[in-house]
Parts: sequence; C-alpha cells; structure tokens
Amino acid sequence: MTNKIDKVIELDHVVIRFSGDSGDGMQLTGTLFSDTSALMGSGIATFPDYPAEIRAPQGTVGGVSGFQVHFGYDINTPGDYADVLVAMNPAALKANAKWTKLGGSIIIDRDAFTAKNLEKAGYKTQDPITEDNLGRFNIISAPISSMTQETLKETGMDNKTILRSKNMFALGMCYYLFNRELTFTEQFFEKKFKKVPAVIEANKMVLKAGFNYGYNVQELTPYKVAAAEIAHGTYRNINGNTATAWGLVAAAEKANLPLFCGSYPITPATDILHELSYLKNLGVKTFQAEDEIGGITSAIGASFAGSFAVTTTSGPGLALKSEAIGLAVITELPLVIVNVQRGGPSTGLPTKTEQSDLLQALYGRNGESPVAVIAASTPSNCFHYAFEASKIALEHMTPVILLTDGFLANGTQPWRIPDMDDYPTIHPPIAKEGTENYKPYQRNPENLVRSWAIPGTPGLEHRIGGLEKMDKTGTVSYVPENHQVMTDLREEKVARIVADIPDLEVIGNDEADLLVIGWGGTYGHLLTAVHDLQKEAKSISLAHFNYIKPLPANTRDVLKKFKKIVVAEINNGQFASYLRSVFPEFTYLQYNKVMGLPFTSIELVDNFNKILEEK
Amino acid sequence: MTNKIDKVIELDHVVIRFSGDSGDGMQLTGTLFSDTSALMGSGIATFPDYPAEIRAPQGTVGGVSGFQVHFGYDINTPGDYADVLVAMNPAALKANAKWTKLGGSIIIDRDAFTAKNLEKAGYKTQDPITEDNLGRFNIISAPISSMTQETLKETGMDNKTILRSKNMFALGMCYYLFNRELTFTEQFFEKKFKKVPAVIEANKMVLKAGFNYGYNVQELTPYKVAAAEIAHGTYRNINGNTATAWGLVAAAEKANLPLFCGSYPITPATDILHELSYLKNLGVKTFQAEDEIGGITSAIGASFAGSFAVTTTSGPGLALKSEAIGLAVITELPLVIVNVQRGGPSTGLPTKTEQSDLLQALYGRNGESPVAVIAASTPSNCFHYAFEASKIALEHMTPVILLTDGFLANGTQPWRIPDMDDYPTIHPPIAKEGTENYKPYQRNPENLVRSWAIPGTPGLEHRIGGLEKMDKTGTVSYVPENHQVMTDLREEKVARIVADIPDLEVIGNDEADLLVIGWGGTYGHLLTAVHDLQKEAKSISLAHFNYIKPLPANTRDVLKKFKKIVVAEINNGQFASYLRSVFPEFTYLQYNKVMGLPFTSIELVDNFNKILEEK
Amino acid sequence: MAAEVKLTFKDFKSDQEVRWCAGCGDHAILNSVQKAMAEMGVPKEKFAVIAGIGCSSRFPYYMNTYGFHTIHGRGAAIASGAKTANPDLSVWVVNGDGDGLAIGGNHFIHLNRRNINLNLLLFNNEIYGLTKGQYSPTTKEGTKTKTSPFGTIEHPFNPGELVLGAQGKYFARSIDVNMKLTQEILIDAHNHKGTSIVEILQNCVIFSDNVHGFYTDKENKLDRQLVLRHGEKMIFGTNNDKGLVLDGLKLKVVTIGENGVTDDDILVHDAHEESPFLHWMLINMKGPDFPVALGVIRSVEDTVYEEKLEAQIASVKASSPIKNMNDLLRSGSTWTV
Amino acid sequence: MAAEVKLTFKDFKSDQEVRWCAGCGDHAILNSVQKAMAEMGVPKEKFAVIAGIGCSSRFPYYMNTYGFHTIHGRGAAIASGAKTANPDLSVWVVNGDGDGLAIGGNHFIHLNRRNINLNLLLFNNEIYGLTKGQYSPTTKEGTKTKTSPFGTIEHPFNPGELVLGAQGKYFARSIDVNMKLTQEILIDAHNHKGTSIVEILQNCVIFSDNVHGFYTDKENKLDRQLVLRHGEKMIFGTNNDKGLVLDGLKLKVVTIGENGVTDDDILVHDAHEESPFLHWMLINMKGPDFPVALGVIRSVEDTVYEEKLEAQIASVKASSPIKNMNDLLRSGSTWTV
Ligand SMILES: Cc1ncc(C[n+]2csc(CCOP(=O)(O)OP(=O)(O)O)c2C)c(N)n1
Ligand SMILES: Cc1ncc(C[n+]2csc(CCOP(=O)(O)OP(=O)(O)O)c2C)c(N)n1
Ligand code: SF4
Ligand code: SF4
Ligand SMILES: [Mg+2]
Ligand SMILES: [Mg+2]
Repeated sequence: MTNKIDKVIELDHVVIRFSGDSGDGMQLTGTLFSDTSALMGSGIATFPDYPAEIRAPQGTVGGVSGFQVHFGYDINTPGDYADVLVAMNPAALKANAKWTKLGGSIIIDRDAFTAKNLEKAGYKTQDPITEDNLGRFNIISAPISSMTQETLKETGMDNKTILRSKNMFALGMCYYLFNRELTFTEQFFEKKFKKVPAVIEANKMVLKAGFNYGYNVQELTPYKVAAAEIAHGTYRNINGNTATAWGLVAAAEKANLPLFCGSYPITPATDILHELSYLKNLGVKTFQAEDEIGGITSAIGASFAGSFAVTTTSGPGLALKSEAIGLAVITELPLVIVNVQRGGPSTGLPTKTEQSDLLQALYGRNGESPVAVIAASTPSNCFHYAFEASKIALEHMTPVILLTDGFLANGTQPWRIPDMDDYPTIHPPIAKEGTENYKPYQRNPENLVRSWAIPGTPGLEHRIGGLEKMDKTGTVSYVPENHQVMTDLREEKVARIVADIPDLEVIGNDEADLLVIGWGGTYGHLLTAVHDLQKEAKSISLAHFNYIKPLPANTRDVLKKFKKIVVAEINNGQFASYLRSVFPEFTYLQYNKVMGLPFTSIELVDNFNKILEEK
Repeated sequence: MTNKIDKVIELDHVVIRFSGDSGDGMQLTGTLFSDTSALMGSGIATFPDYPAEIRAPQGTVGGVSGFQVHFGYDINTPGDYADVLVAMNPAALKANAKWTKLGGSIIIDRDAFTAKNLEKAGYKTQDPITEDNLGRFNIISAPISSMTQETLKETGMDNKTILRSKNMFALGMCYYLFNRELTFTEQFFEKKFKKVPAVIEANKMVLKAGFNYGYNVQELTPYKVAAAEIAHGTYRNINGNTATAWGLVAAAEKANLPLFCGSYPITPATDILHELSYLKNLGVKTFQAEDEIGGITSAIGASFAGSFAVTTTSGPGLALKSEAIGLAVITELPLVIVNVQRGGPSTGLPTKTEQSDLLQALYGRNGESPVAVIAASTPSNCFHYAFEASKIALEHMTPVILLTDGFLANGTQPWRIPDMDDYPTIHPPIAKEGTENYKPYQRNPENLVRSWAIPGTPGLEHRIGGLEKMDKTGTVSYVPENHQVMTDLREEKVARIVADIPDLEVIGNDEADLLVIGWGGTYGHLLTAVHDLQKEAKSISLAHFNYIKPLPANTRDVLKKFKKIVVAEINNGQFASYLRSVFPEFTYLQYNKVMGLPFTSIELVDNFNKILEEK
Repeated sequence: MAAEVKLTFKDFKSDQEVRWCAGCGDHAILNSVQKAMAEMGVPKEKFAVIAGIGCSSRFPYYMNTYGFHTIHGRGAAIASGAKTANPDLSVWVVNGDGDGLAIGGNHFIHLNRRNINLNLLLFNNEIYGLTKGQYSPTTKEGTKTKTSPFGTIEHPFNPGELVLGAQGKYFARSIDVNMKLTQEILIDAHNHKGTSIVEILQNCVIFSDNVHGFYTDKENKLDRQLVLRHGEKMIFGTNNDKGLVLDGLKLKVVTIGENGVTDDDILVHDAHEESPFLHWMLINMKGPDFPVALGVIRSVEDTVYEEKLEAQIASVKASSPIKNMNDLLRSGSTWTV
Repeated sequence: MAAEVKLTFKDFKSDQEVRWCAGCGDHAILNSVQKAMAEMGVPKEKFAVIAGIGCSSRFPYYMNTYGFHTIHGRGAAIASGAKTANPDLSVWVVNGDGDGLAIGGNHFIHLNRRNINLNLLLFNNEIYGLTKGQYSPTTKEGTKTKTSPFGTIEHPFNPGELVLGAQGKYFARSIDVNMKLTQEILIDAHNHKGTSIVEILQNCVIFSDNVHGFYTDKENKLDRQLVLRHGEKMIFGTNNDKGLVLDGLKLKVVTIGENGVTDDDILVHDAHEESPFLHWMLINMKGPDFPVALGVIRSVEDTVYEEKLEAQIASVKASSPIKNMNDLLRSGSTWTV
C-alpha cells in the first residue's frame, strides 16, 4: 500500500454525499459511513435529503435520495459542497453535480448510465459529462453494478437480490478512499442479518470488493482526514426530532409527571410523535388527534388534569393551534408547543427547511397573548432546549413555543450522552392538598406564577376558563381596570422568565467591527463562517440566540459594543424585525435567504466580508 | 317659557347617557333621541353599551343596558363622560354614576328606588346618594313610573303595558332639557304602531307628559346645544357593522361580481353576517359555515369559482382562519377578511373593544405570508374602507384584512348617503375567454398581479394550490431559486398596492413638537384631544392611519418633521412595534390602555400635555 | 378506594351567581346534574366539568367541582385529553348544539369513535343562544333566525343519528323540565363505561322559545313522549295503552286493546343490542305520528380507549429493559471515546 | 345550453407527470375518473376538481380541468363554497381517509347534511400515505403503524355509516381495481342531484399494502363482493347462486337452490328508499361472513342547498323594491339637510 500512501491528500474535514434512487439504500449507506467515522474519532454532521413527499418514478430526478456526511475536525454543519459525490445513477448525477466542489471527485456507477436511464434523468445526450460540463470534476467511472454481480455470482442469489447490495460496493470504495475500518460495518451486518448468515457474508464480500477496487484503481487518491478533538464519554448519533422527543421525556421524568403528547402528523414534525409513540416503556401517552386543534386542545385538557402536556407540529399546524394557545395563555397552564419549521407560506415546501414561523410564534394569536419562545440550534441540542422549554413551561405555568426546523429535525450529530443525574429537578408549582383558601390566580410575588391545583385534589376545586379572570380569585371579570392589571401581569410573568435563562454568549471578542446575529438552526453555518473569518483575523463575532422571548438579560449590553450588526436568517428578516421593536436603538443589517435550504458558510463569508469592507 | 330661557346653559356639545334594565328599552330611547337630534342638525355619535353576553337577573348591575349619545358641534366620539345621566333603576345608577361628569345631572326614576331594587343593585343602604357620594352630581329625582301610570290611568291599559312606556317619559324630560322637537318621535310612533292607534296615543301622551314635567320642575335648567355645520345632503344613521356590510355589497356591485360571504357567528362581528343575510334582494349569498375554518375556506372556494368572496369574524375566529389565509396568499385569490376586534386574549372580553389583533393580522400565519391590512376609523367610514379593501383585494388578487373593532361596530353616526355613481368601477383582472397560452402566474409587470381565469371559461383550464408554484406557469416547484423569486414577488406585489392608496394626511401643522399617531377606531378620540390642544395653541398634530400594510408612500416624510412621536393604541403597543420595524430611524413614545374601553379624550389630553412639557 | 362519600346537591353549587335568563331550561338541567352527582358516590374533587362556549357552556362556573370553561367547540377534545391523561377523574362535558355539533362536530364524532369513558351533555335548544339567535345544525329547516331571515335551507342533524353514524355506543335523551328522568339518565351515563352522549332538549325562552313545545306540552306530553327503559315494553300514553310494534322494517304505534293488539305484541326495549337498527328507528321518531323517544336508547359495552392505552403501556413497560431516561439514552448504538 | 360535447379520456389528462408510486391504486382511479368524465356530456371547462392534501389529493394536478389542490382537510368546505357560488360547475372533491375523515371530518358531515350538489370521492387506503404511514380514522383496530407501534386502540369509522348518520342521501362504494364499476358509479353520482359520496377502496402499496386484499383477492372476489344495482336482486358468488335475505332485523347470506331458497326469496336492492335501515346493513357487511357491498348503495332525492338558496334569492329579489346599492342606501330612515 505504501506506494499509494505518499499520494494521500490531507484535509481537516471532508464532505461526502451519497446519492441514488430512492430504492438504492443511500440513507443506510450514509448512516454506516457516518457511524464508522464517528467511531474512528471524527467529528460528524449529516443531513439526509429525501425526495419530495411522493415517490417519483424510478430513475427520475424527482426520485433521487441523498445523504451528506461531513466529518473531520471542528464540524458544525453537514457541509456546503461535497468533496466526493457518489452518484448511483444518471438522475443522481443530474441532481447533485451542482453540489460538488470544483475539482472534487464524482464516483459514478458506470453500469447505470444506460440510454434509458440517461433519458429518464433528463439528459438529452448519451454523454452527461460533456452535456453538463462535468469536466471540472474528477470523474471516477466505476462498474459498480457489474462488479457486485461478479462478486456474488457464485452465491446462487438471484440478480435482483445481488444488485440490492451494490450500495455496499460504493461504500467499500469510500472506505478505501478515506481510510476507514470495515469492522464496524461488518458488525452491523452480523447484527442486522443474524438470521440469514448468507446475507451477512454477501454484504461483507461486496463491501470488501469495493474497498479492494478502490485500492487497485489508480484513479483514487486516498484522503487523510484529521480526527476531531473529542471529549471523553459515551456517544450516540442523534437527529433533532429524536433529541426533541427525548428532551420532553427527560423533563417529564425530572418533573415527576406523566408526559402526554396530543398531536397530529405533519412533515417534518411527525417523527417526534413516532418516537413518543414508541416510548410507552417510559409511560408516555400519545394521543393522535383528529386534527391539530384536537392535538393541542387534548394537550390542554391533559395539562388541566395534571400531566406535563406537549403538542408537536409544523407551520400550518401552528396556525391552526393559534386560537387554543391563547386559551393556555389566559388559563396559565403549562404546555410545550414544538414547531418544526418548514418552507411556507401555506403548504409551501413541506419537506424543506425555513425559519419563517418566528413572528407567527411571537404574535400569531388574538389579543395581547404573550408566550415564551425558545429555539434549538443543533440537532443534538434539541434535547437540551426541549428540556429547557419544558422546565420553563412547568415552573412558570405558561405555554412555551419551541422552534426547531426541518434542517435540525432530520440532521444528525454524534452526541455525548448526558447523565440524567446531572440535570436539575423541575419544580412545578403544584398546590398541595390542604392549602387553605386556594385561589387559582394568586401569584408567587417573585416570578408572578400562579399555582396549579390538580383535579382530584380534595378541597382545591376551582374553575378556570377563557374569559378574562379576576386577579387572584380567577372568577370571570369584566372590570376594565382588572383587564389592564391582568394584561400587564401576563406580560410581566413571561418577562420574568429572564431570571431563569442564561446570558447571551459572544463567540469572539466582546467588541468588534461586526456582530453576526443568528438564532435557531443556522448556528452551525454561522459559526463556521465566523470562525473562518476570525482565522483571517477579521474583527467579527457571533451572538446566537436560543432564547427569543424573553431575550437574555444582557442582550442590550452585548449589542451596544459592536460597530455593525447583521442578522442572518432563513426568512425575510423576522428576527431583525423583532429586535428592532425591542431594541430600536441599534441598526440591524440583514442577510436573508428563502430557498428552502440552509445557508452555505461560503455565501455567509462572502457577505460578511462585504459588510466588513463597506464604510 | 321665557322665565326659564334666560337660565339656559349654552354648550358646544353634550353627552347624554340613558341607562336602565335590559328590559327598559334604553336602546330605543337613545336611538330616538339621537335621531331627533340629527334631524335637528346636530352632529351625532352614539355608543350602545350592552350587558355582558348573558342576560343577568333583572335589576342587577350585570343586567344594565346603556346608550350614550354625544351631540352638538364637531362631534367625533360618543363622548367620554355624560353631562346628563338617566338612570331608570338603582342598578343603572350604580353602574353608571362613575361615567358622569363632575357637576353633571343625574335623572333617576325615584319610584324604582325600592328597598328590594337597591339591594339587587348591590347598595348596602337605602340611601345610594350618600352611600356612593353622589352629592357631587345634580340629582334629579323624578317619579317617572308613577307619573307614567298617572298619565295613562284612563286608557284602560294594564299596568304592565303602561309601565313599558316609562322610558318615553324620561325621553320627554330630556327633550325638554335639550329643547328637542317631539314631532319626529311622534311620527315614529305613528309608523311603528300603525295597527294599534291606542298605543300611538299612549306613547305620545307619556312623551308629552315627560316634556311637561321637565318644563314644570324648577330643578331642570335647559341646555342650548350648538348645531353642527352640516354639509347639505341626505343622511342616515349607520353603525360600523352595517356600514361594513354595505361597503362590501357596494364593491361587489362596482366589480359586477356576485358577493359571497362564508362566515360563522361571533361577537361583535355577527351583525355583518345578519345584514348580509338580509340582502338577498341584492343577490348576496351568505353561507353560515360549521366553523370559522369552513367560513373562510368556503369563501376561498367561492373566490376560486369567480365570486367576490369575503369572510367576517373577530379575534379568535381570525386565529382559526390563519392557516387558510396562507392558502389565499399563495394562490393569489382575492378575499376580504373582516376582523372586528374585541378584548383578548382567548375569549377574553368578547363584548368589549380592543385593538390587539394588529400583529396577528400582519404576522399570524406560517411562512412569509404577506397580506394587505386596512383599518376603518369611524362607524360610517367602515363603508369606505370595506369598499377600499374589496377594491384592493379584487384588483391586486390578494387577501386583504380589514380591521374594525367593537367600538366602531356598534357605534352609530349620521352619514351623508353617497351616490354609487361617484364610486369608481372595480376592475378585477379576469382572464378573457380566448386568452392564448394562459399562464395562471403570469403577472402584470406594473403591479405584479396575476390574472384570474374563472372556472367555466373554455380554454383556460389550470390548476392552483398550496404548494410553492413555479413562476409564471404555476406548476408545483421545489426549485430553491424559484422559491426565493416567488417569496419576493409576493412581498413586492403587496408593497405595490401603495400606488393605489392615498398619502397619509396630517391634521394640524406638517411640523410640530409632537405628532400623535393612531390607527383604526381611536380616530374620534385622538382627533378630539388633538383639536383641544391645538385650540390651546399647542404644537401638536395628528396622523391617523387607515392603511397599515402597505403604509402610505409619504409616511417617512411625514414622520421626520416632528420632534416627538407618540403612538396611542388600545393595546400594548402593536402599531408602535410595527412602525419600529419599518421605520427604525424614529423614536416612538407610546400611550396604551387595555381596559376593553375606548380612550377618553381627557386622558389623551393629559398625556399629550405631559409629553409636550417633558424635555 | 375512597371512603364512602355522602354529598348533597348543595355541595355542588358554586358561589357564582347563576346568570341564565329567567325561565331558561339550563336552570333545571343544572339542578338535575347537581342532584345526580350527589348520588354517584364519587368524591366531589374527582369531578371535572368541561365546557366550550355558549350559554350552556357557562355550566362549569356554577358547579363546585373542578371546572374548565374552554373555547368554542373544543370541550370534547379537551375532555378527551383530560380523561386520557387522568382516567381517575369523572369527566363531564357540557355542549350547546352549536358548540358541540357545528364548530365542535369533528371532536364529537371522533370522541364517539374512540369511546373514551366520559359523559357529554348536549343542550339542544336548536339555536345559538349566546350570540343571540342564529340557526344551529339542529335548527329545523325553514326556521327564521337572525342569519336566516327568510328561513333556513339546511337539513338539521339528529344528534342521536350522528352518534350512531360515528360508532357511538351510548345515547340517551331527556328534556330539561323532566328533572327526574334527567337524573336517572345521568346516573346511568355515569355508570356506563365508554363515551355517553346525553341529549337534553332545552328551551331557550329568548331565541327559540317553545321549540320542543310539541313534546313538552302539559296536556299531551304523555301521548307524545315515550320513556324507554332497558328490558321494559315500549308503552306510553295518557292511559298507558299505546305501544310500539314492528311493521316490516318500520315502527308503528298501536293501541293495546284495539284491533286485537295485546301487551305481548309490544316491543321490549333492548338498549344493549349492538346492532343499531332499532335504536336508529327509535331515535328517529318524530311527532305527530310518533312520540319522541326519551331515556337511555342505546347503551352497548365496548372496549374503552384509555383502558386500552393503560394496558398497552403496562405491557410494554413490563417487557422493556428500558426503565428510565438514562436507560433510553444508553440504548441502541453507542460508542465510547 | 352548451353544444353536445365529444370528449375522450385523453382530454382530461394534464401535462403533469403522475407521481404516485408504481402500483398505487390512485393510478387506476385517475383513469376511471378521466374515462367517466368524458362520458358525462359536460364541457371540460365546467369541471372543477378540488382536493385537500395527501397522496390522493394530488389528483387535480393530473386532470386537465380547473383544479385546486387546497389545504389539508378543507377540500369539502372549499368545494361547498365553489358550488354554492357557481352552481353551474360540476364540482368533484378528492379526499383521502385522513384528509376527509380526520381533519376534514366536520366539513364532511356538514356537507352531507346540507346536500350540496357535488361529488366527493373518498380514497380509502386506511392509512396516511403522504406523511408516510400513520393510522387514519379508518385503520382497523390493532393495526401497527408508525404512530401505533403496538397496534391502534381506536375503533375505525365506516365512511358509509358516517354518511348516514350525517343525513347523507347518497353513498356508493367501489374498488380501485374495478375500473368499470368505478366509472359506472361516477356517472351515477354525477347524475344524482345532491351530495354524492363515493368511497373507493384503494391500495397503498407502500404503507398498507393489501389492506383490502380479502375482497380483491382474484380467486375469491366474486364470492366476497356484492355489486348492488337499484332494482336488481342482491345476488353474487362465483356461481351467481348466493344472495341476501332478511332474517328478522338482520341480513343473511343464503345459497339459491339450497334449503328451498329460490331466486324469489332474494332481496331486491332499493337505493331510493329514504329510510336508511337496509342501506345501513348493507354498508356494514364485512367478511368473512358477508361480502362487501359495492355499487350505489343509497341514492335518495332530496332538496338541494344551492337550489334553495337561488330560489330564495329569486323570490326576495322579485318582491323587494330595493334593486341596487343606491336603493339600499336610501331605504329606511333618512333625513335631508
Ligand atoms: C372561535 C369562536 N367562534 C365563535 C364564537 C361565538 N360563539 C359563542 S357561543 C356560540 C354559539 C352558541 O350556541 P350553542 O353552542 O348552541 O350554545 P347556547 O348558547 O345555545 O347554549 C358562538 C357562535 C366564539 N366564542 N368563538
Ligand atoms: C394542517 C396540516 N396538517 C397536517 C398535514 C400533513 N398531512 C399531509 S397529508 C396527511 C394525511 C394523508 O393521508 P390521507 O388523507 O389518508 O391521504 P393519502 O396520502 O393516504 O392519500 C397529513 C397528516 C398538512 N399538510 N397540513
Ligand atoms: S339566551 Fe336562551 S339559552 Fe341563553 S340563557 Fe337565555 S334562555 Fe337560556
Ligand atoms: S405512498 Fe401509498 S397512497 Fe401514496 S402514492 Fe405511494 S402507494 Fe399511493
Ligand atoms: Mg344552542
Ligand atoms: Mg389515506
């Protein structure tokens, strides 16, 4: 092997994108690659890119499924452009070549490039390389299908079954290319196909054949990718939706309350409901309601009845829930509303990511109707912010909207498994049996939180509802002055949550020419861009928000130390708009993009450079 | 009469408030007083103040019904405090004394102040005057019930029937007091009771008896109230809800399209639906849906099918409609959504007024989902703004939210009847049969409006829907760049409506120390307060907004000429917040009140004075 | 579990002034509910009374139990969540005909389908009371109301039919003024496991006065009401001589003693019969040819949503090695650095 | 009015690529609809095809008519508005079982109650297809899906029963693969005045494959399907020797020629019978004891919402002196200064 090693390309981090037909098993291939890399000590971020919601006819661009893995040192995003693209058929090439770095490599399954497949993919000629000007890339045309057939020809398996493992050939090639060990994947085969040893063997053979092919073919220059500096601990891969579901369950455990989730399926939030439905072993109750309104109102009922209640949805579902959120506001019941943002308006781009539900979360209800709003910023910290949202809801007796997005929801990251003993106990203000003269709207003078008398508790019988309530007693009141008092109390109660949230952190210097502001799912890309510029000694820092209402206590102090501020969002400037209304004294530049896609760090770097250069 | 005339009190304008039990006919009494005054040339504004939605037991404070009339010269509001309060029973006195001007007169029906009634009203003693310190008012204690009985004792009517006309006795007293003619009211009796001459006679007798009682009793000093400068023309009284309904019908006529209203009853918007249900003579179709979602979606269906479609609601209903509004946004179908604001959050104070749905109207939807927002500012100009909202919706192919509120909806004003010939024709961009190569999302380059091909038109068959649309062709598109293009086009299309809306007007000097900014239903009170201060030569002007999105083209130019700006709203500062996001360069002070009540001009004057004095 | 509870209807009266119109049928229903609850042997704190918005939906405020006056149409959904989360509660939903069948219609049918063990009282006054007189989904066709000044053009629902169509297992009907019957039904509904729908014909003196007058009319009510009791014959009438028989696939009113009809010919009410056909016919009976059917018309045992959920949780818990969050976090594929 | 139109199914194909999974039942239904529409004698531009959201709801994109792909659950409500506003259109709603009966359940029942003259096709695959496999309100109890990993605990709706419970006048049932029957039914639904609900048993090859397999099974389908036609006997079976008779209040399958059963004993289908009892039983038939009922099960004439509305408008217009806005403005109390 030595003769090849000296040609190794050394890189800090690498992006590889597997793409093929929906049936080609690209999600599994990508996951196996990413797991192996994680186990070998790389930092990892992945992003699956499913076809639009209906399965398109085989072989067409609409039917292409992709899975991108970014690995190496200091990984914060799944990467902008691929160093290596694997394209299992012409449609995959058509769809993904534009996501490959100039000079990057494209591995294609030459056997799949038949006239028919080329036509299905929308190529007009038999020569896609020329037609789409792909000469800019290093094209590695491998006979993946036929080599797979060759490898397994003596197993007696039928051709269809044989071809189903061609993705393992491609994976083997990539393992060679990036010097990955085969053992983890082999172990996976052993576990997964325990009952059919022949399949274990076949998969191993093909994987190995792919690896050997890479080794034997001169075209492939292997890479050496830097390892990450990884803290000691036990890790797992997790995506945002699972992390969110688990964060909610963790909060229920720490609050010692049963978890109830009333929900209705909607992309890209449904997986949270799926996950919670499985977790009956932890006593989770899921109620798949007839619609989103039934989802949130059943949750409000469960909250009234003493459970920790949540509802999960995406944009259009949040719109449907808006009236009921108002009920939770006025009755001051704990409730977490998870909104996994997607492209809008209306049904919009349901499988794509966007940050355009922020103003809806803040203002999308009748009347003065304040709720707390929190946003997660990485797939794995969805766990943390789901836990935080729950803690705030339960301890402050308020609905909390947790915003994630399609990018976080489906993206994965290795996550150092926390120990629940390190998490704080949650203390909901439950009124005890025997409380004398219980008044449902009597408040804790410090945080203005009312106490929660749970039906079934003798002596605390009381009524709540959606009409304006008399201060303290909670009876219906039409008294004008009381309405002002209660309106102010509700606002102030949410404002005082600030005491329980951490200060805003600045990444970089506390004073600089430019402060980049972001919130939610753009964290990884903003961080990468800002780091890159800091490495070039540019005067730039990042302040990324997870707490949106209320904003961290030190926000004004942070903002005032910067010459310029730019707010970067995957929408038309909603957070910028909100900041203007809260801190009108600062000037906010904007960088916005509404394409259903995450930022690329490259475009961010370009834009921030421009701002830094402008006088 | 001369010996009394010299004691006349001369006033520019007077507020009189009729109050009594729900069954005492106060709404009719007030209406008759107001009609007479209007016919005699006074300016008028009225406001009914119903009991909360459930009829409370007779005689209790909860069951009090009131009707306030403000008349005289330069009338812009129903008035803050009453010069004269009529209280037909102790509960009415209990509820309304606080709304009487210090030194004002209170007429009570002494016969109704029995021990039982006093107790029902919540008085603890037999002497309400002392108990509630009413000596500050000029109390006129009249034996209204017994005089009514006396007057009609020879008619042979039974006592219950006789007492039903005691409100006419009180009205007669007020007619004396304000020197009003009896003829209009007498004519009303003649028309209303055409079939029962005895009732006509009885009512006339009681009215006259009340008038004479006033004349004979020394306690009553008559007022002389200035007449208004009223333009020539034919007038009628109109409230905001009727004016809104009529404005919509007028627009349909001018667009030559059938009007379809899909709606669901909700206070205080239901009267619009009632009115439209009657207007079958003008071909209006009303569809009382199963809920608010059915209301708006049936309207969207009607719009798709080629009608001019509207939906009417109040706050919680707007919340329920928010998802569907997004569909109208992305399909670019014309639709007017009337939202009569009431006290929130949640069910809140359903019969009270508020301006707290502004941010919901602007932002209460998923995704980047721009709609035009317009607000009426007087009961009668609800007609004009309903017409304008319709015209914009139809000519710009967009949903438009028209905001009114409980105060405008139920308040009445004399209104000079317009001639429909003076109203512009509305030109919806309907695609003609024979259009070659029709593309549903092809736009008029000037205003970016797409054209409307109505089902039934041969050759223009096409599909629209809630998924992102390809520019021009309107087919489903997941192309990232197209999403950006369409997002920008939708925003820009709404922005270009600005070409069709008038500039913002300044009432007062274009430059001054203080600019008062208001929007919607607070107009009358703000105008009164600003006028009062201008009369004192204070450097203050008013800019009142009816067009909220887009804002008038000259807004920035108007704002920049003032030293200070204060935004006064019946909410926690929603318009101020919006202005900060659009014109962050100005500093906005706020004056807010959330009591379910309109401003009083007195509090406004106080507050503006304070701002003017502050350095 | 709980000690024997001795309560009286007074224990169920809250301190709030009752604000319905004088003469409104809701007053009588409130009394019936308070009296019936006192008899149920359930401690007061276990009752949760949940309503939407409407005149009728003010109900929780007047009950000295846990109560929730929610938003229009959502009572059934909120109650579904409350009962599923906390099966220990005795959950009662109060719905108007608009609240329950117009805006709340979807929750209503799905509640029936799921068969959650709660009780829903539908106050049917055939009008929107609170918003002052618009037609509702139960308003008879042709009725003039504020939104149908020339008469409605919509066929009304028959709530009982909708229950059957939605897989409902329990339906009973009473009349506001018949407080004894109402109480009897409420106790039966309480004892029934599964969703119990109780329609109560209610008079709105203001906007639909006398809408049930044909049946409640003092003179004729015995001839116009048939009170059904499981296992008893379907006999009614001032002289107790009228009864129902089957004539092919249709019901027929006969007079005992006439045309050779004897007691034995009269149908016996079987509320427990799963097949809904006869219940359907009973629910559908209308004057003047038929009496209105009152009482527990259908009461069929079936599996109950929240019990199945608890059972599923128990069985998964028993077999899963994952007992808490720490276990879950460490389950599946992990690696250690 | 319109000249005789000669159309073929090709006229109804749009230029959009059909994107359902290979083998999805929706393909067959699309063909059936296109063929049936070509036979209706209605000009193409008069068709409006309206859908909610779901796999099935992609339907309008593939039809070269006016089409509207709306939002989840609202197809029926949007179509109600479209038809009421523009009665001249032939309006077709496409609903999935989730779209139509979960989130859209309320519009579905109210549409039936109002009897608006439009046609609603319910593609029943007993699953949420588009969101990748959660249970729906028609999923059989116990089914494992993504949201019921241990089996559902909910009783499903039977769409036909729900139609009956909601005062529905028309219900038919077909199966995706039986394109001839589907076409026959569609044309009948088109001709029926009032709301026509057509349930189509549809196979989702991905998430609920073979869910109707018991009935569609090639070998046995003749024994497991009963195709009903008004006025014809309820006979089925491979040898055409099975039939339905009434046994008390229940249906029974008999074999002609056995136990003395003759042709004459077999029930004759009366789709026009107003009373829903027999229709109910037919709708309810389930294997293995009974065949599934297909065809037009119920088709009862009644007054139609939008016709009554037009009539009311015409009569008010005829008698009102107010003919336009200027008249209205000057009506009632006015005064002149
Ligand atoms: C979302 C919403 N829509 C509409 C209303 C207005 N509203 C309140 S009660 C009601 C109907 C009341 O009728 P019903 O349910 O029959 O109760 P009743 O008053 O007759 O007892 C309506 C339409 C509301 N409060 N909220
Ligand atoms: C308001 C809203 N809620 C949820 C969704 C997600 N959603 C889309 S289709 C669908 C259900 C699809 O099932 P079905 O109606 O049976 O149609 P099928 O795909 O099976 O044809 C759901 C839940 C949505 N698009 N909008
Ligand atoms: S309006 Fe009718 S339903 Fe409402 S409280 Fe009065 S009588 Fe009862
Ligand atoms: S997922 Fe199922 S319903 Fe959807 S297109 Fe595929 S086969 Fe058809
Ligand atoms: Mg009612
Ligand atoms: Mg389905």
